Amino acid sequence: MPMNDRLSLHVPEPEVRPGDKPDFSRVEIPEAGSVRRPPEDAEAESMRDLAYSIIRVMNRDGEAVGPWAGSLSDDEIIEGLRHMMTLRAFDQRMLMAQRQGKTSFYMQHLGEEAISCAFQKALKPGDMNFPTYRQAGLLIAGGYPMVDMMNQIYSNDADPLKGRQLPVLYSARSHGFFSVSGNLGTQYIQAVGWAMASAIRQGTEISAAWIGDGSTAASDFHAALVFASTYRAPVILNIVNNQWAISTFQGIARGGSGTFAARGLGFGIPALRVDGNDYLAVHAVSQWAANRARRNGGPTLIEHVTYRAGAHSTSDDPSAYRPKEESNAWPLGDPVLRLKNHLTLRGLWSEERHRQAEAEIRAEVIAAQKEAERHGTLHAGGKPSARDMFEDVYAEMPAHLKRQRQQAGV
Amino acid sequence: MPMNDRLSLHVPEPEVRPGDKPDFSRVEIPEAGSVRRPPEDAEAESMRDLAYSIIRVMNRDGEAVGPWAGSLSDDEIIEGLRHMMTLRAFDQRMLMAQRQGKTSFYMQHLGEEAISCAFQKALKPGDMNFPTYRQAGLLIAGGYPMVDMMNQIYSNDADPLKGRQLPVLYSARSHGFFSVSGNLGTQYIQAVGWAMASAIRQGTEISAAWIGDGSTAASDFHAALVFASTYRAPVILNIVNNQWAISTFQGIARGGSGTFAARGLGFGIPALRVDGNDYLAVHAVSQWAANRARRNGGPTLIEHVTYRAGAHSTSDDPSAYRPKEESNAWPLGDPVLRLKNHLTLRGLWSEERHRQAEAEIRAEVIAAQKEAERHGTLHAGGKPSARDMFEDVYAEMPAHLKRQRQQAGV
Amino acid sequence: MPRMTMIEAIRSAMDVSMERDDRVVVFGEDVGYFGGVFRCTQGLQQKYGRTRCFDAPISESGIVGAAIGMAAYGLKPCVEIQFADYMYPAYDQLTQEAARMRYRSNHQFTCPMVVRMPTGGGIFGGQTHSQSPEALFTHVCGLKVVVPSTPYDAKGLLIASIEDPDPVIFLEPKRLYNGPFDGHHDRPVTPWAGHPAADVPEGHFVVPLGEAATVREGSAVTIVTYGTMVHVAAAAAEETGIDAEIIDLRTLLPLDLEAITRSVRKTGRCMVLHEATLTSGFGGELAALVQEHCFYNLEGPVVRVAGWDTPYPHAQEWDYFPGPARVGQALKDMMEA
Amino acid sequence: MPRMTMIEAIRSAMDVSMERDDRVVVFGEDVGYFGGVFRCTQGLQQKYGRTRCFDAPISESGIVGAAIGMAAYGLKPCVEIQFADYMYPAYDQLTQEAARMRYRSNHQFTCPMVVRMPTGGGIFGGQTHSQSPEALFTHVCGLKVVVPSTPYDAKGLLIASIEDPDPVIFLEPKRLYNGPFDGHHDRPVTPWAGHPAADVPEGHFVVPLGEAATVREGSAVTIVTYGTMVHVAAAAAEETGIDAEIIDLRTLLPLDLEAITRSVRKTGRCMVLHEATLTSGFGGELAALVQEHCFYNLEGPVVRVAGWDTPYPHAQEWDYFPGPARVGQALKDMMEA
Ligand SMILES: Cc1ncc(C[n+]2csc(CCOP(=O)(O)OP(=O)(O)O)c2C)c(N)n1
Ligand SMILES: Cc1ncc(C[n+]2csc(CCOP(=O)(O)OP(=O)(O)O)c2C)c(N)n1
Ligand SMILES: [Mg+2]
Ligand SMILES: [Mg+2]
Repeated sequence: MPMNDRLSLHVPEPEVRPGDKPDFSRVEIPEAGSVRRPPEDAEAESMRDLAYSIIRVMNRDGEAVGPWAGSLSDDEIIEGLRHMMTLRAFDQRMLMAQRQGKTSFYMQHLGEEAISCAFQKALKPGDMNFPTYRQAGLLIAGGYPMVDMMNQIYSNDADPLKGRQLPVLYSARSHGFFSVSGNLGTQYIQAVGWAMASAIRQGTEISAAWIGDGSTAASDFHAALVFASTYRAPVILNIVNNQWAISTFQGIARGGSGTFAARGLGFGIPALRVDGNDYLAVHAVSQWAANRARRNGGPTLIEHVTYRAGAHSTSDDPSAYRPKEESNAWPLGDPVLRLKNHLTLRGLWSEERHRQAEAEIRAEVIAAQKEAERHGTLHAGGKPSARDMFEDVYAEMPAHLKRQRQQAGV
Repeated sequence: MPMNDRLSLHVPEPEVRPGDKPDFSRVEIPEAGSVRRPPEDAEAESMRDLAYSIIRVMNRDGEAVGPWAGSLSDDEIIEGLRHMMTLRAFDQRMLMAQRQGKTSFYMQHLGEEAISCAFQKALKPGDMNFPTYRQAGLLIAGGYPMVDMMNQIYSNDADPLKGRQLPVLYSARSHGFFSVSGNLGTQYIQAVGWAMASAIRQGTEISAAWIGDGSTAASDFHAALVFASTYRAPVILNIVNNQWAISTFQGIARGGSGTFAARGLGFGIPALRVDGNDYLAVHAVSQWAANRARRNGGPTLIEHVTYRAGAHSTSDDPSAYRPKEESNAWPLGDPVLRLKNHLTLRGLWSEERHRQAEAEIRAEVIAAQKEAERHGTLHAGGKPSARDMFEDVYAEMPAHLKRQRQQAGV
Repeated sequence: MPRMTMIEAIRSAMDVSMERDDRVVVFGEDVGYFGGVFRCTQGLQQKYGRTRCFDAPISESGIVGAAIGMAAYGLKPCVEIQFADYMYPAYDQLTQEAARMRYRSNHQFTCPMVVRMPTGGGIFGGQTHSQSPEALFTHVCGLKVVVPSTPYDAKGLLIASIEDPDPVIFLEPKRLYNGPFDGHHDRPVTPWAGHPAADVPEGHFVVPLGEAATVREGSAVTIVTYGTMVHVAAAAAEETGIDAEIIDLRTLLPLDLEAITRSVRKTGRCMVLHEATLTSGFGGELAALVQEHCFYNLEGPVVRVAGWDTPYPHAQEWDYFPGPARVGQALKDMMEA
Repeated sequence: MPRMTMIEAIRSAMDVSMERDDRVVVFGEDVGYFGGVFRCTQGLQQKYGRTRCFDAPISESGIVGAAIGMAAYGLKPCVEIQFADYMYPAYDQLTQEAARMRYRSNHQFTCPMVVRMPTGGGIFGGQTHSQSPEALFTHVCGLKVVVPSTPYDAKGLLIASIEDPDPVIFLEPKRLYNGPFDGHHDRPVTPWAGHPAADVPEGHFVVPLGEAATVREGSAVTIVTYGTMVHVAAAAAEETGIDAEIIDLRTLLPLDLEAITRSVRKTGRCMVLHEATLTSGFGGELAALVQEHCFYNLEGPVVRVAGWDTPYPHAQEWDYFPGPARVGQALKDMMEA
């Protein structure tokens, strides 16, 4: 603490900027398998340390080790790898489609595939995610048809949302995927409300809230923690810390707290930090939290530690604010490669099978894309009608909207 | 944790309701003098325990003990007692005035006098409080004329706020007292902004934010903690936990966290809990935080543990939601009595002097009241003009307001 | 038929709704054990239990945000904001989330909920207990906006709102809670007891949303108004002897334009009256619509009478409030023009 | 004179202001090192240092709340909300705090600050990157509301706003950032370069708040509008050959009523045009005022053309946007009526 008699403003800055050498030396990474696994019904107070550590399952060699290992069967792990590969392939095609002018906007998941793909496998039918724009893995792993995702992205005449929403702001009630909001943070408290409703009705369904590191600063993050803590709502409060909020590094939202998970401590909510690039760890921790919630143990906060390897969106160019090589330097590696290595080490996978799977997935994605494009793209082919624009503002169209629709001549 | 397969909603309830016997057995109260005093520049991480304890100076016998004792001279302590007595007398007169119809509304401090009175003595000229409606002790202890407070309460023709504000929503820039808002929570972040401004300008002034236990649930509480943590603003973040928010007990806002102070932990902000009915403890802790802020050590969160012994406001009757005797059962006692005992024990005060002081103070308050009433009360005598209603909406009155003022014929 | 104050009518509406439909839940600040600072929810927790009626933390965005999640689940939350002046922290959830849920999800998710809030001045509440923010909701498509002026309407409209499939902002003129206040603040308080609209059926009934009421027939001028101002308008008509037709909108969005235009075509004159601040108030919309639809019937411009463009002051409350004198004068001016 | 886009003009206004007055500070999401998602603050951190231009957490209420505290201290914050669609969490701070600080403290504390936010559609931003919430501010006394339509005005108005003693909401039509868009979305983009109002002085100058500009003289009808719609109105006038007088309000609150009534008295017809949702939009206020002040000059009702009462859709953006065809048709209808 400086001993000036004049005050000065502290404005946090990332260690490096474009031109500098990437530096993640400040990121403390515990050995895989080294973090304890408390019982699912342990008191929140007994596990405050977990908010300052990182739960990891796969070690450098690709072995699954420690108390959090073993939450999935071999087949499930292979399926998990395919989901992540599918999400990555999907992203690539859609990025390209956006560059080709087939849609206005896209947001990718590069480097973060494990989180939403693994998490979804901890949920059951009837549970509800309240996702942000960067959790399409919930849909992919949940078996939602890719072609419907693409129809939404293209705003074409088969778009399940009738062209009303920005690309990637999906909604899929049937698949436990709440309508994504363009406004950050708002859905965190809605997820808590949904979980409260389930508890009020003595139901069995739980919910999952999603938010980015940057958006934890939003007001509704606080509302969610207050309500979840007070009413012990059966909700999993996920924070995806991918180190960046557009051009703003996580230090601006995190401030002086060591971690985002620490935010839970002030509410008596168990707060676990997990290696978000470790599919097995994400699943194990999510399962722990889901079990706890289902047993009426209330909320759990999970900070998924990862890195946004791509641009924020197709409107963004990260080379303007961070070193290009930073993503390669990220010490937690690539989620797809790591799970591939794990399976290969265990003789369940191989280079050969991987290439084959890649080809199959590519073909699937391309087939879906072809089908979607038959329904049109943003500027060509079929599109939702102007009539659709006037529907669903209310359950029943009021007189003034009918008048306007008539004026619009549709 | 129950093991139902059905969820259920947890709705916290106070231990007792009207008709029940008061029960504060859950309130853990450490011995006076038992809580350590970290150096003013210690790391926040090194004092997390202080968020779960209560710093106390005066013991049962009235002795000042332990590492937090000794922050004030004898004269200052006597002055402190007089401030609290003044505030209490002021409250009594104004409650009566409200009952007599001389104003519309009043809010008292009964049982909480130590907090604002002692805190103010840790500030310097130029510092700025962002108070709620229950910190008039900041004005009393800061030497603001009582008659001006009364003029505000009466909305009379000498009201410094021209009748525009609800009674007790004072504003006194000259005395480091920011305009009180009727909207809860909003000023917490404003105080942080003010402190940031001081740091930006490399000033020396610090600010103090104030909020009630119930209002910590408000969104702007979060904004304040985020900004204070990120920019290390020279601000003292006070939470006055008086156990109640109108009819709602503190468990609804606090939820599963052990204490309100714990909220600071997730932000890396030092969080101290203090016996809010102990004038000496409040002063010592406030001084510690002020010194830290002045040395560019950033924010401190202080939870003042107290009890709202009176009604929420003149519109409220607490016997509808809590046992009448609860306030007598409050284990931290009465702040005035406790400081009186301390001084008496030390031979600095006596029953005699106390009665005399009471009489003097009563006379002062009554004199001020007489003077104020010469300027009018809400429904009688002088009042601010309807012209005043149109002023100060903007620095310069725009045409449409001039037109309206003319229409109003004033 | 029992006689009810507006508070009792509102309480009865929630009671009836909770009884009939166990998806209806009620929460908000101080609404649980205590029954609300205006006592509108008194007894509901005792009757329906703590999970159907409970206290909420002081977080308006939390209250509304949680209600949205509950509505999406399938409940029908009816929440209270303690004063309309405190709805602003929830404004994001109300306008960006609740209002657009049906639309943006192509009706996969909907938001059948009611947000009740006391509105208006006249109780010396100053600038933070007196506001009338209806125009901030009428500009938001996807919301419905309701303002009752009598116990009967309050109950029937509130039940209709709770049963509505879309989010409803239910503004309760707090100065009408205990009596039909006509703006004569210096006269003794009139209780509801003697008023015909205090005859309120015990059980279930609805006053449909979107239908205005003609509360006074007249031929000289149409006064379009709602809430407390309905009673002020009636007093002004009585006192000036000007034969005004008074339309109580009851629902502002969607609006019963038909009822307004029918009357203005008849009278040829129109005053729009509300307590909220004039500029960009809902009166602007009303005046714009009236001149658009009845231009060739109008004998003079539509006149707006409203609160001044200042915050609602404490001491000068009755200078601010558009009472019967101001309304009466404006009526006379209109007839002379 | 340098030629500037609207982005460059806005940046230059902040640069000039920061240079002249070291109490001016700039912050918001992504505005520091990166210079803002629309690049309006590019280079300011590099030039004035990190304590005068910095990144803020994603908390709009925090940004505005902190700015209020800073303004009370004596600074002049000029903050950015990334999109107007995201101002709602700050709506409480803006309307209940900033707007009333001078009033409630009897000018002990004031709030000289500017809140900039990109507004309007036309970039396929969907319902959360396209909104025009000006009416939610024009209803709030104590605020000023500014909407520029050219680089010249943007710079002069922004400097005036920063120098103003009261809080100013500065709405930047994002579709005008890079060119004078007239609504013909299917034609090639026109850059600012060729436009006379892209001639913007390098240094200090102001366009005073509260003064409208007559951007096209005409005799047949008055079009009262602002922002992007100024250019759409001009296109519609050109294309229909109807001799419209176009008033660019520039400041909505306080309003230059004089400029409007002068023109309407001359032309006898008035169209009010904005991109925001029709019902309870600022057009309602404008229409109400025009009929009130010019009733006996009007040959027909004031006509409002505006966005429909639906959220701003993604795919149907151009069905929603009140483009030159819709405006032109309305003009023709008015002339025939
Ligand atoms: C209320 C609100 N403010 C600002 C934005 C603009 N915005 C969109 S994404 C984004 C960054 C979010 O960062 P983070 O929460 O870390 O999520 P990530 O994109 O990294 O997944 C911002 C500021 C918004 N959508 N909503
Ligand atoms: C935003 C907002 N919501 C609700 C209210 C109404 N209200 C006034 S005081 C109060 C209780 C506050 O309790 P607490 O914060 O504990 O402070 P205390 O009164 O105990 O000092 C409430 C709910 C308000 N003024 N502002
Ligand atoms: Mg992020
Ligand atoms: Mg309290």
